Amino acid sequence: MKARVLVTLKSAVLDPQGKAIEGALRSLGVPGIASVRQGKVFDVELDGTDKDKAEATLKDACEKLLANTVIETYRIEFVG
Amino acid sequence: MKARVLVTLKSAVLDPQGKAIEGALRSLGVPGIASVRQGKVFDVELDGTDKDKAEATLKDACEKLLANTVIETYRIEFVG
Amino acid sequence: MKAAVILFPGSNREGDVAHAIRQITGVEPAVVWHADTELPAGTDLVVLPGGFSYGDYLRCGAIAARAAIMDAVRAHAARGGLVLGVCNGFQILCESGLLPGVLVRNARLRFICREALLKVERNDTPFTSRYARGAVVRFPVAHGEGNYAADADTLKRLEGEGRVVFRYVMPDGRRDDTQVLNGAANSIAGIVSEKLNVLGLMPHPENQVDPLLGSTDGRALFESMVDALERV
Amino acid sequence: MISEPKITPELIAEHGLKPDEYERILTLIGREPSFTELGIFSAMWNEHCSYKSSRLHLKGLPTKALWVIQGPGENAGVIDIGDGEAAVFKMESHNHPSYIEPYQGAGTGVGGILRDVFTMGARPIAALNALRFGDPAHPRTRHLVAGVVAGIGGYGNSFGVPTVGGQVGFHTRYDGNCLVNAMAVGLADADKIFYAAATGVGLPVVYLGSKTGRDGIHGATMASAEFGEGAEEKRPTVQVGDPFAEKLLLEACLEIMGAGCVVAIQDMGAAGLTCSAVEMGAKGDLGIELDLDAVPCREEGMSAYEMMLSESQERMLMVIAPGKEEQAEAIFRKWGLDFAIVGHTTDDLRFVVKHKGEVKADLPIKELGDQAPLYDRPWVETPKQQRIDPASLEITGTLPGALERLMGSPNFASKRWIWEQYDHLILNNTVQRPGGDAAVIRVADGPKALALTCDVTPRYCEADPFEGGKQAVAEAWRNITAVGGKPLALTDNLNFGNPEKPEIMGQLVCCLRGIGEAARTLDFPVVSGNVSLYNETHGRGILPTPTIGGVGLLPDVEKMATLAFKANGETILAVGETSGWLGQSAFLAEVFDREDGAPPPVDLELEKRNGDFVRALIEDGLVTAVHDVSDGGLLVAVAEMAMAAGIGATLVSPPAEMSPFAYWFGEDQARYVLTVNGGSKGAVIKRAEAAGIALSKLGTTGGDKIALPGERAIVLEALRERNEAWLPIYMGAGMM
Ligand SMILES: Nc1ncnc2c1ncn2[C@@H]1O[C@H](COP(=O)(O)OP(=O)(O)O)[C@@H](O)[C@H]1O
Ligand SMILES: [Mg+2]
Repeated sequence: MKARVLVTLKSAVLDPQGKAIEGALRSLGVPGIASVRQGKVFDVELDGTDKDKAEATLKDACEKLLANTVIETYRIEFVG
Repeated sequence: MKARVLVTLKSAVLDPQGKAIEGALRSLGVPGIASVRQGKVFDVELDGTDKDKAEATLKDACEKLLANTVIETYRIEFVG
Repeated sequence: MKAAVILFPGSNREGDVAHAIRQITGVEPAVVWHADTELPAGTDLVVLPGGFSYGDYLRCGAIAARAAIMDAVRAHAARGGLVLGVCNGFQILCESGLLPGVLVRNARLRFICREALLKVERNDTPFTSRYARGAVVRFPVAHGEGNYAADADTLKRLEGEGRVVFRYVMPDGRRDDTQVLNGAANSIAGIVSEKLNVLGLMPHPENQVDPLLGSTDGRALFESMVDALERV
Repeated sequence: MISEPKITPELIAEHGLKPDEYERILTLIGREPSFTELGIFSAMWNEHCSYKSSRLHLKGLPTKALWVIQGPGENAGVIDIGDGEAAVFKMESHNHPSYIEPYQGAGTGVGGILRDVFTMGARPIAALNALRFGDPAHPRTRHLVAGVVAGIGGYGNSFGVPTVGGQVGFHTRYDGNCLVNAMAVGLADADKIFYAAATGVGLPVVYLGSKTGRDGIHGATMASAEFGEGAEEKRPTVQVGDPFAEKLLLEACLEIMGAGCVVAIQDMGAAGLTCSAVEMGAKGDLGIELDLDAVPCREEGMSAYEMMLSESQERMLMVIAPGKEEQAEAIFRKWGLDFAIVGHTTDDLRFVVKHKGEVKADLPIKELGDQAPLYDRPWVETPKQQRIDPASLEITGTLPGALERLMGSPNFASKRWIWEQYDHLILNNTVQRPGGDAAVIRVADGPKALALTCDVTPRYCEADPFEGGKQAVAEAWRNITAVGGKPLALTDNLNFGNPEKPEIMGQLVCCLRGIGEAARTLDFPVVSGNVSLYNETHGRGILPTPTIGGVGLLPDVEKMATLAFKANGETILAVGETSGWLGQSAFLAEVFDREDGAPPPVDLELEKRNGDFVRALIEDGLVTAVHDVSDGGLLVAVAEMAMAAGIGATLVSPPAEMSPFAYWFGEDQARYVLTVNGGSKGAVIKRAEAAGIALSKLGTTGGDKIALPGERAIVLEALRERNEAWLPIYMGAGMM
């Protein structure tokens, strides 16, 4: 089974990367971009086909490792 | 308008971070994870409401900066 | 030798390379701001120094590679002018298309600062003529993303054309692709452009020009460039 | 507009203010404070900013010498190093944030201390860090080590300062409170130092750097609060660092300072805008009026309260010279940084904060600092422990076995895995890299150089705070001496538990007395420092850990000494008396799991005599290698010298009456190990005799083993592998 985990900075947290990218896009003349925030995506392959179980596993993975809940939030999505 | 850009490594490219995460999850006792690949996600706020225009802008942004097409591919998604 | 060191926001080894150039040539290099569009008239050598241009955000060297001055650097390279990119400079050269491939995170995912042993694969380049062919030299590395990667065709082409100039080797001088400190493909530490006038390398020759700081193995690289320019 | 909360006893308590402290506020301003004012008081009067528990005792420290340009009280201390140049340095803790979010916590700790140094007008030339983690077996330790080290490296490497030294220790008493003490050293022209004190009325107060967000609001309060079960919930108070912005801020600040635009400057650290503005005004005997509408904000709808307490990083406050606003702004814009005039200086000694046309705070500026509570907290002295008589110890095992055990233990294992993640070579001046007694950084093109070190032995401080405080200073002084430096001044970082407990307060008071006495006797004044209290979890304090950061000067770097043996056949000598002091020794702790007995006493006069003797030998080129003797004793010192060189040693028998274990592992102070070649041996012995310095022969260098009489030989390569192996294996990284 395939899943996707998105880990992004909490909205109140400074995102230096996003800020730098915004600036770069502006100076490259890409118009109409109001803001950019950068996060991480994990494409995960899981054993088995039980979606609930997979979700529980991924939640565990996020809490333990993938996300730093001090500053980040995460979202789990199932692809296809 | 909000959009999401996903930049991931081409499948032929080695992903040491993904590998390290796989290993770490195993040693943390998170079961049932067959593989992990890490990528980047950009949450972008765009001016205006024209989706086609926004898509063109983002494509431009990806080609010019956000993705290194030597090793990465990108995908543009519209959220909501 | 008239050298120009390009200063990007976040560059931080520009002083080190300027120091090396001054020590060896006696001439202070010009410092050129990233937002400028022209190199000083008569520039022989352009240096893209080490550092964390734009914080290394997004990808190392990605934002700097698109800076205004880079068109002038490209033109200089196209004219056959010398371009040296060290560490972040190498990353910028790859991102700007002046050199093939890309530098990704070290295989062990950690920043690494230590002395590396390098084999000089050829000494018929403007950067290595003062070394003996096959010599093993010691330059420090200081990077988190020095793991050279390229697709199989590119690697084959680079090897076929003999464009790998510096390669990481073991203490006995042997190459061992499984033991490379950063995981680089084919143990690649530095490569040149087709016309041999653009060199990108991860290790820092500029930090090794002063006996007080360990060794002087880096001097010959700068001296080679001086020779090359005198020959012109 | 959102209405502000009412001032209730609960709200006051949430702000960390005690009822009597609140009474003090009422008396001072003669009315109930506004919400914003309460926030301002809580920031100014917490332990972190006001030093209310320690201030009284800090007064006893010696802070003056001919070469001291600026002692404690500014962003960093400043000393004269000759030729019109000054060294600017300070150490600061980021313990609590690093425990909660190791990567960002440690990184912003480095960012904060670098800012302290360049705020004074100095370009940072080196960084150090002293780290203490819990028991390696504790489930959180590995995660903390990985995150803290990556965070320190991540910030310093990107900023572009070499991280050249430090200290790392493990002990179960740090299980719930790791320590991250970061030190930065900068270089400036002695006559171009910048200070916080504002001068001139009606001058613009300018905000520079990154934008303000809701970062770390109440961060300064958190840094003074004891940890309990709820620690995880305090998480959002951690800030994300942006070393890239800091690098730009450095360049922009130095550029506008050079252009003569700056009257006064203060970085925004703990309690950001509040502390920096109050300090500028109070120190300069001026009032400050801020208009928060002009503050560059990253988030929508920030209140006055939030702006005043935000701890967003990479920001500065300045008073700009008349007519220089435009020039200053152009420089900041060039570096892509925010620049905003957010207020002006006044002559009424009031601190006035306006937002959206309303006065949110109007307070007496000097009293905010001067009238902060000052506590003479009750304290008791730590009971003295008995001296351990080595003869009373039942020692089993062999000397080689004990040495191998020690060298492979967490506290003695090589810290290479850590310092290889720090760029320690950038700036082209690192003459002595990590791994020696002190880092040596060449100043400009030489021949001058600075020697830098961080030291403390918490076990000693716990057993006897006074002797432990002395020892920390003496060891820093000795490490500088061992490379040939003249120790000039120190910075301290006092990490302790809850000062409201008399035993803990006693540790603080007595450590400070010890530090003061040593600093006075060794002519090694204190020019800056930082206090971190309430390092407790579940009511248990950390080991008292007063980290000392020392700075010394080498007039000629070519004469620097290093600890590696240089050649075969040289004579190994010990300077100083060896009595075999095993109380609180690493030998007892690591090999016998015993942490008891009185720690070694520090004879400061002897320390000075022996050190001056060694320094003179180095200066006159009479010695080939030098290493100070600290924990682990003579045998560890010899082993470190041998391993660094790959040259072995044949050692002599200890005096007949002494236990070989006590002789080789005892931790008597004021000692050094050195090597001399045939040409200088006689001269060194003669000098020692003339000066009345104890000098004894330990053995001869040579071979690839350490040979002790009657013991199996210790193969150097195997010992080195053991020493290098522990940390990478522990961190799960294999042997690379
Ligand atoms: N956190 C650290 N960062 C950089 N260098 C370190 C760190 N910890 C230890 N070192 C280096 O390792 C060497 C050995 O440290 P230590 O045993 O504490 O020395 P000493 O006993 O002389 O004080 C020193 O050169 C020190 O600077
Ligand atoms: Mg030492």
